[in-house]
Amino acid sequence: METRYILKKDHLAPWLRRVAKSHRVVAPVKNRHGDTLYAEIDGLDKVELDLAGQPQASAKSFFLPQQEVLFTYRTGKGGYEFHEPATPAPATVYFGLRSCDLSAILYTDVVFMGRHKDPGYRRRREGAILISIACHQPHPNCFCHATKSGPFLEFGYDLQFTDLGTRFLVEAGRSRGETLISQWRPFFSEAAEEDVKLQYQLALEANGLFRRNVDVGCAVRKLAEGEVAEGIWRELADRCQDCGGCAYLCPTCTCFTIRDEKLGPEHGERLRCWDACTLEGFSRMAGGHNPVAREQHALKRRFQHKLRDDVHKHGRPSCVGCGRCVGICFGGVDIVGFIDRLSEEDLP
Amino acid sequence: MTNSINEIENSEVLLVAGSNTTEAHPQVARRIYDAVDRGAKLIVIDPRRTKLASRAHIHLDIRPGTDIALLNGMMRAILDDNLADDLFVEMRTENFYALRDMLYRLDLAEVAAVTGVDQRLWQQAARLYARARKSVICYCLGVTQHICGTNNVQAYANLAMLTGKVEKEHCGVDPLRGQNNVQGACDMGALPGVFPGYQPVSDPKARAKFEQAWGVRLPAKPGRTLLDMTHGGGNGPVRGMFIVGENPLLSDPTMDKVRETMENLDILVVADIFLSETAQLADVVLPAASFAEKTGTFTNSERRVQMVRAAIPPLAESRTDAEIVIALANRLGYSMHYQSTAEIMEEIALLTPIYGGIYHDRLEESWGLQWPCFDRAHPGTPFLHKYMFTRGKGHFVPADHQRPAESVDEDYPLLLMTGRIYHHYHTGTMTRKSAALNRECNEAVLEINPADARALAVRNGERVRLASRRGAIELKAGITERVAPGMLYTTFHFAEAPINRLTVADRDPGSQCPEYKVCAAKVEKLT
Amino acid sequence: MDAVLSTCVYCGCGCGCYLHVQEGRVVGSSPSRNHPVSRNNICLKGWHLHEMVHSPDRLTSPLVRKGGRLVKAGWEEALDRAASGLKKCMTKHGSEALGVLSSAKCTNEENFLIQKLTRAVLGTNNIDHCARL
Amino acid sequence: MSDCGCRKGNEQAENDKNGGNSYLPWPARIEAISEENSQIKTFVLAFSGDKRQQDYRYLPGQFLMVSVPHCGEAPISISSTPTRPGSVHLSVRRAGLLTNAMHGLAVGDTVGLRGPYGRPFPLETFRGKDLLFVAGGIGLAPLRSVINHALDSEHDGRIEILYGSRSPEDIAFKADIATWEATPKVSCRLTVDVASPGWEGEVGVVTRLLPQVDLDPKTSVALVCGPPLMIRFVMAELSRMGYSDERIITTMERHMKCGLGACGHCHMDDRLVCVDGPVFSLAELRGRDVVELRDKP
Repeated sequence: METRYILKKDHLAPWLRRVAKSHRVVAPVKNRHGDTLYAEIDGLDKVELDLAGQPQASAKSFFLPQQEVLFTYRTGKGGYEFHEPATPAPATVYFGLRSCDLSAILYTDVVFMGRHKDPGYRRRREGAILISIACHQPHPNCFCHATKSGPFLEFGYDLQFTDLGTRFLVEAGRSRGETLISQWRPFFSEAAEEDVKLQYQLALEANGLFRRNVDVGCAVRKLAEGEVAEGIWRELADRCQDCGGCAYLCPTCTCFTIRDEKLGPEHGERLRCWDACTLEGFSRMAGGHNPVAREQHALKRRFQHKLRDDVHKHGRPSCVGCGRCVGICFGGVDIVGFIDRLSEEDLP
Repeated sequence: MTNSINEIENSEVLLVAGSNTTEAHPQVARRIYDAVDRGAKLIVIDPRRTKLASRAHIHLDIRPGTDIALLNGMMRAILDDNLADDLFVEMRTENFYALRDMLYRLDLAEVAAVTGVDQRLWQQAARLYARARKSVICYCLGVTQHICGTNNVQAYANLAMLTGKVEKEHCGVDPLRGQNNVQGACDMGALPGVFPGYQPVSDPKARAKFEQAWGVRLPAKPGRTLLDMTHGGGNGPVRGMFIVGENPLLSDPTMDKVRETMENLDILVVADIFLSETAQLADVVLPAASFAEKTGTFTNSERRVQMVRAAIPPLAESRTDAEIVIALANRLGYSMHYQSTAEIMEEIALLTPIYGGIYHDRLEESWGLQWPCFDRAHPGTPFLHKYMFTRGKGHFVPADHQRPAESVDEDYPLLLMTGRIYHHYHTGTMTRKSAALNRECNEAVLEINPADARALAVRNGERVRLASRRGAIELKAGITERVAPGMLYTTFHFAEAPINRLTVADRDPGSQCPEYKVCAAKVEKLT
Repeated sequence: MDAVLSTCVYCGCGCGCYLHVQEGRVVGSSPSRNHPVSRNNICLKGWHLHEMVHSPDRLTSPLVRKGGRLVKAGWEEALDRAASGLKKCMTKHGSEALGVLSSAKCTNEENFLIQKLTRAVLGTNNIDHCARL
Repeated sequence: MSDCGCRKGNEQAENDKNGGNSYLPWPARIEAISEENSQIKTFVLAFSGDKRQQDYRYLPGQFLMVSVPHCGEAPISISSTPTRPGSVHLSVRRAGLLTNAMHGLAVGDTVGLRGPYGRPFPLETFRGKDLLFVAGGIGLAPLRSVINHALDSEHDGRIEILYGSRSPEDIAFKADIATWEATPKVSCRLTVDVASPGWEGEVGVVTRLLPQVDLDPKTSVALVCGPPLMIRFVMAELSRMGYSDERIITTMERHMKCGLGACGHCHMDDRLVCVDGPVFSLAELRGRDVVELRDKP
């Protein structure tokens, strides 16, 4: 059994302050408008950490930015040359990641550090230490218990914190996490058996607090067997209003586009930006032909990819149950509604 | 809007008129979809089969410009079925009898003929609207951009008052404002007849207040409207212009006339973030900062005044419009000094009763405040007319159907409407600079019904010539059932296909809104 | 990276949008979750709000017409030229011959100043904007 | 990597393995341009530096991501054969921004290239079999690579080429066709949709040529490339003729941004054309939602 530690809440800020001397620290911060966002902390005293609520967006943009410069280029008489900008990827401690968001990073690792080695992603990911916080109060739209990506994690984290009231139970999953503890060992004491029991109790309770009961397995099975009626795809497509929001907000949607931005007659930038497979221009080819019939299939790719193709490829769906897309769809057709609809079909 | 956007999702009946809501006001459409999913009934009045219309329980696909006739028909149905809110009419309105008499004289067969809508359909819609407890009307430029725009609006107000669907939460008449701060620009008195807060320039008391505050004599005569200024031609009344962030060359009707005016001015000063089509004609172009580079407030469609915050300093040598105006004023011999835009807002609050309690520090601590907000203690007003019409009792103004300024004939047999699409905004000066939006849509498309396309032997995607009595442009044809036979639709976002070369300049005498929704046109195949 | 809450400029809905800033450049835009209008989603225009800000087509310096062409100029020159042009026109034709178009894209504070300039400085009520277009 | 940060020559595979930047294009000079028809040009490209050029390896059916200044990147299939080293040919039809800009380039200009990417044609399975090529328009480009590869490597079966064009003026790769026609064991049949004066050949869609082919479906392989609709009709006809799904091979065109299996644009049901394709047998396409197989594309 791995060693478990206790960090008193009083010691959280002092410990983080020390960590921040050698690392950039990113954590969920509640801003003065009341929104919680993952943000770079500069000065722990200036911000309000929010370890209870779910940040409004995942940590995706820290690893796959909404827009990044891949290269600058020059063209003209001197030839056509691409230069890689010097973008620093400082060693970063991500503190207070929700379980769903950490699970999502494990998935994006597969996309960008598997067969294809994405240089930018790798640079940012290799310098990252992931510290998650176990959720005991799921957000109303959450269903990570159904996608097995929370509320408490069993692997994948460097450290996992569990709030035990006056103290955190800290579990080290990887050596990088262990290092952060051993470097400042005096802050940590070994966990007692009742601490571990309490965590177990909290995990059980958390699992009972989900308000949504989402039958992901049913959707996975139906998609695998091609049992989704064409009429459902058509209805989804008809309601989709092209905002791209579901894909942009989704912690595991990684599709991107690459484009050139001309900055002058002889120079420019090659940018990589988020893209969404729900958009018409995503698959449209030069000349106008589109192999995807959008009027019928605007959302088919996205749902199939998450609930069928990734199950086939990686053994599990790539939806992490964070629920952020629930209620944000302009046309009212989020993935949870889709899954619910498939499972309702089976009801008598 | 008299309501808040979020009230819409709790309405029981939604009547959406002349608004392509899913494309032009996505967040309002989001609430409408929500409401319908919860069981609300949706009535759409629109000549086109928009995305929203295709989800409507009742789609009244009237001929463009026949709203009044339809509304009169609906109100008559309400009287016939005894569905009027008699108590409300009695207590809260005036001039009902004039309306009633007009409605009883109405020839229902003629209404059906004029609107092209089946009588049973509009009667059904009227009953639905009148019977629900919470019915809301949303309308947009499809109602106002007609020569009878003011009467159109009044007709919708008549309907709401007749059934008592005002002065209550989830009930009301909501104009959806097109541009991000068009509400604010009006509130701030960027209009020829009123000071900030709609205080008439002709009112000596209002004038005295502003004269005292600004230390100068102020003109009493209302000024010229936009079209008066831009359509003067070579020898118009206006000889010098200062244009801030507008592109009248593309947005105003009868483009060639506007160009003539601009080219013949003694002086044209334009402040903009891009070298717009209008700026290209200027004598002096001043580079302005974008919204991301300045701090201030916008007022949205639901009258919510909220902060815009500078994320970065002004790019390159650009300056905020406020800095530009201040510099100009000082050069013109009027001393103007503000430490911050918050200080400007303090002056607005001082002089504008409906903004009387709006200060930047309050906005910083909230999601904005909805006017009227009279003082610091006032919480703002989520829905208007709560206990009282702002002007006292609601006044019925009966109106008759009025023929559009232009009608089709043998030479110009098709009826052209113009509007917006989802991916672009206004004349495209900003959205056309966005790669993602351009990828989704980078070309004006002329929507044409399959039957008309067949008759003209036009194929989908083919470039065609579109002409009116004033000019012609070339653009791509898109064959779709969204438009009825005999009708055409396109957008005004694209400088390559400047549709306002074609549109009519006839306008509503009250609102001065040009009739962008009706223009006789013809389509020709390019050889 | 900073996230600055602002208001979207692309329609009258008025969504609360965060502008994400990195090294002086706006590199992203995302919705506010608790804002009463945006409620954690914005339309495609909003999600790409940042793309226009750093467009290479942005005007970077004042331009003044010389010999029929618009050429780069300094602020002092441009403002002088603008002010003297307007003044000359006012002297020659009177205040009534001046017209100002404000903008539905400018802030309230700017609109207020523009109408103040028109009324108090130029001495006319000839001010409007494209509210109806 | 050179000091300017540009990838010079073919360190692609090495770089990918060693942590280099897989998105970095390297410069290639346009050595020659031949105008195949009014819409198609073939660009002969060589990397700066003989060594790099010599070491460059690719296989028929693969494609390159091509950068043209200010236009971003687009996938273009290679139309030359690796058996003729010294240059790479890209045959480009005017379609969008990038290809139109490319048509405006001249000899001596530079483009950026990265790749080769994608799964090539299964050349090893062609041994001892007769090859039937069916192409429409620009679809001949990737097949040209296989045809010339087969000729250069002294393919031991017969070769039948069917090629459909819109009009006689639109027939591309005329020089190649002339060579093929003069080669024993190769037969070449052309057809046009619309004849013009002087055309004495076949008129009609390319499927009309299929009955003229006398190859045994049991001992031959059919390779098909062209517009989606053509692919659908030809594949259906080949099936009717007795070609098994494994022996009908096509190559697909999709919008692509990375070529590396990450960007998602080229998805075809559960497959990514850039890494799982672009070459697919009909057996691999069956049962998938593919526009080339759909009844109403």
